[in-house]
Amino acid sequence: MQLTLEFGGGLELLCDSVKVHNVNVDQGAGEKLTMKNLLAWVCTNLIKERPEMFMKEDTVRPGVLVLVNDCDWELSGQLDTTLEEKDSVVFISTLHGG
Amino acid sequence: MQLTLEFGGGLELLCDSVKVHNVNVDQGAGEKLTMKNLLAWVCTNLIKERPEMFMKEDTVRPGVLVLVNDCDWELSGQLDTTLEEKDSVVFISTLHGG
Amino acid sequence: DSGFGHGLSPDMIYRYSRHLLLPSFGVQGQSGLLKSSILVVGAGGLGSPALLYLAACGVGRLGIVDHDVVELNNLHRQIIHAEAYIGRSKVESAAAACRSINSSIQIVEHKEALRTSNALEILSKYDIIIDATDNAPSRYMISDCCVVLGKPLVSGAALGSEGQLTVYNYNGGPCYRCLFPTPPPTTACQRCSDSGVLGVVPGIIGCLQALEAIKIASAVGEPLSGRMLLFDALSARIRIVKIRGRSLHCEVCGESAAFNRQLFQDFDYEKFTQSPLSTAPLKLNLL
Amino acid sequence: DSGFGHGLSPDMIYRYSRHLLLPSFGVQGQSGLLKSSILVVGAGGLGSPALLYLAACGVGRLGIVDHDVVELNNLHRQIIHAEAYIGRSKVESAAAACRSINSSIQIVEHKEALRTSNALEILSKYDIIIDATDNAPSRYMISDCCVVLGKPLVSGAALGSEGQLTVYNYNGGPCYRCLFPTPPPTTACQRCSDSGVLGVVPGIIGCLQALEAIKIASAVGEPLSGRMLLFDALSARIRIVKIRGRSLHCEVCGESAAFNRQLFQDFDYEKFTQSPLSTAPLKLNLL
Ligand SMILES: [Zn+2]
Ligand SMILES: [Zn+2]
Repeated sequence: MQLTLEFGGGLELLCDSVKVHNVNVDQGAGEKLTMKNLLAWVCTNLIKERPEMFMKEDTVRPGVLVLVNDCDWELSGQLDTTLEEKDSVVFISTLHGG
Repeated sequence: MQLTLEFGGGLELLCDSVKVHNVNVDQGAGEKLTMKNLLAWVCTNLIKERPEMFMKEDTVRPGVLVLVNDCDWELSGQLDTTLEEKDSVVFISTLHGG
Repeated sequence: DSGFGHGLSPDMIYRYSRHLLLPSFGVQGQSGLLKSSILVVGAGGLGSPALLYLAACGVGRLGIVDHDVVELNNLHRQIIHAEAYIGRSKVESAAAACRSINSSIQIVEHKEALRTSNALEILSKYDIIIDATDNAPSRYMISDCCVVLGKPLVSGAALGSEGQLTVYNYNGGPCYRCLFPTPPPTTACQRCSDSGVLGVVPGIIGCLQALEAIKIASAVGEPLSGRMLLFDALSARIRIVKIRGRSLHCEVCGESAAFNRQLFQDFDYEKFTQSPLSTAPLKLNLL
Repeated sequence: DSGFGHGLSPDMIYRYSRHLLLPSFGVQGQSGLLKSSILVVGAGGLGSPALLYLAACGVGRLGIVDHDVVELNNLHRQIIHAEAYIGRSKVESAAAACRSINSSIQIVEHKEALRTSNALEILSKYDIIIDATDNAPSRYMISDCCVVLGKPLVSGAALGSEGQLTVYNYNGGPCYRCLFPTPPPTTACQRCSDSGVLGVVPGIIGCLQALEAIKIASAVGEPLSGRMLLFDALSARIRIVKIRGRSLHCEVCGESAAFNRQLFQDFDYEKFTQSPLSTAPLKLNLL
């Protein structure tokens, strides 16, 4: 499944400072890809350092907003959100500076 | 065919000051809807005053940018651009103020 | 002639004529601004342009809170402060700049750090609050205080080459804690003084904060509530995304929340976020 | 120590430390800025924030062109001008403000209207041009001059509650005439003085112009060439759209274009657009 993943607010530093990743994520035949599956895939394939800055227990750490097709994942079921071909997923750390 | 049409840069004044129009444009069965057809439809159905501020001869007047799915229509064939279900079309007048 | 019964003097009509000419804003929008009061917390990178535009556009009463002094390394982005003010209070400096561009509005100087002990009193005097601070505990404190007082909060942030903007606690929308119930780890809370910031990025976000406050004060347009603007300066990309609404379970604004003035005053925001509300000026070890 | 061989003095290292700390900008980006020269045409609504941020961030030489004087009805949006400068030259006023926030850069005052007779000479002295003017003939003239001289042009515009931004003539990208070969009818060319403008809108666009110029000068990030930013303040919506590339048939920058310095100097932009390059201050008939 083709997805566009994007990291911002400093999270890109965990993936070689690359913000936009066009990826192909395999799922089992007939199986749905959920955000829970995607997080595991991201941890294995994209996060190169300090995974604790991305995950805490089985979800993203506090202070990270997750957007599926420009929409807060709280509105689509968080970890249970089902992804479709060409979806865009953004992981962004909230900023405090000024 | 469901389309989202948007007018900006002052062109909304020609359509009762409404910027975003969610419209349903009928085309003949099996026929394609082109930008040429859409312009005619817009002139008949949305432009309420001063049509010369929108059209000149068979196309938009100089100074109007046309964007089909956030992309300049020069890149998709101008009047010959074919529209598809749920496309977004923006008509925007260039601004000179500062 | 006092301007269509809207209390605009001839001088005001002339000064604000480009707002009055604008059909979507007009005399009504300008009157709303002139009657409103807005507090900007932080006279730094975000506060500089926000304050200048709010003063210029005719907000009736404009408050500035900050405890800091102007330093040379602020000036690359904090455009409200002139070199002549280095070493002096940021509030005095910002207030002088605002008065120099609009002597007809009221500017209120709060030369102190915002704390739980003074926040309720200071914020209660204003209609709209702008969070232009630079640290996590201040952001929780200001949002909680806005919930307790029922004030809309225009929140901006900038770091590196990115910026973020939204409106909290407006018209049934979410508060800061609805989005971020648990504070991030302190290692994720960098400040501009630690990590650097492209100076014009807080400039853009601060201008957008002024715009959102103007829209709320004048009751014109749709404020950025329930939505968040994400700005990436280097790639020139801007997203406006839909965020969650008010959370029923929010500990501060939720349905069964017991949060009130007393709990606010007793809350330890530094302990909660494990970071200080303000830091001593950083000694730069770059060299 | 003169800063890693990049010619940064200790004062500069301190002043620009938040830029130097930023990995994506750093000493190299700052050196680029310090060595660059940028001309801002128009010290009005767009020019005000653009000039302040360009001065603050350390552009080596900053030029300002304008022939106008400061008026009270400018001040709701032209935040670079203080009340004390009403009746005086906008260029003098803007230059004084820029110097007060950064005395270490060079500010050049061009107190004259930009015309075909002086444009080549003035623009040729700068690396990057910012169009912060308010009328159609100036926009054609500045773009054509940039093509003749091979200079990138950061173009912004604002009217009512909307703004637009793009970079022309950069790295093989389109010029203004590639997009707009035929001038619009004069009835479609409203100015802020006629139609009004929400003051903070040119503020936001002017900041974004400074950002684009900074990116080009420092060779950091992707400038907004071949793309255009469309901003709608009241609905808080921003689009960044893809626009056409350089047109082979463009009369000024196209493959077989014969446009040159002489043709530029002889071109009548007022006749071409049927509107004047500058207007006498409008006598307001609002009342
Ligand atoms: Zn809440
Ligand atoms: Zn061209």
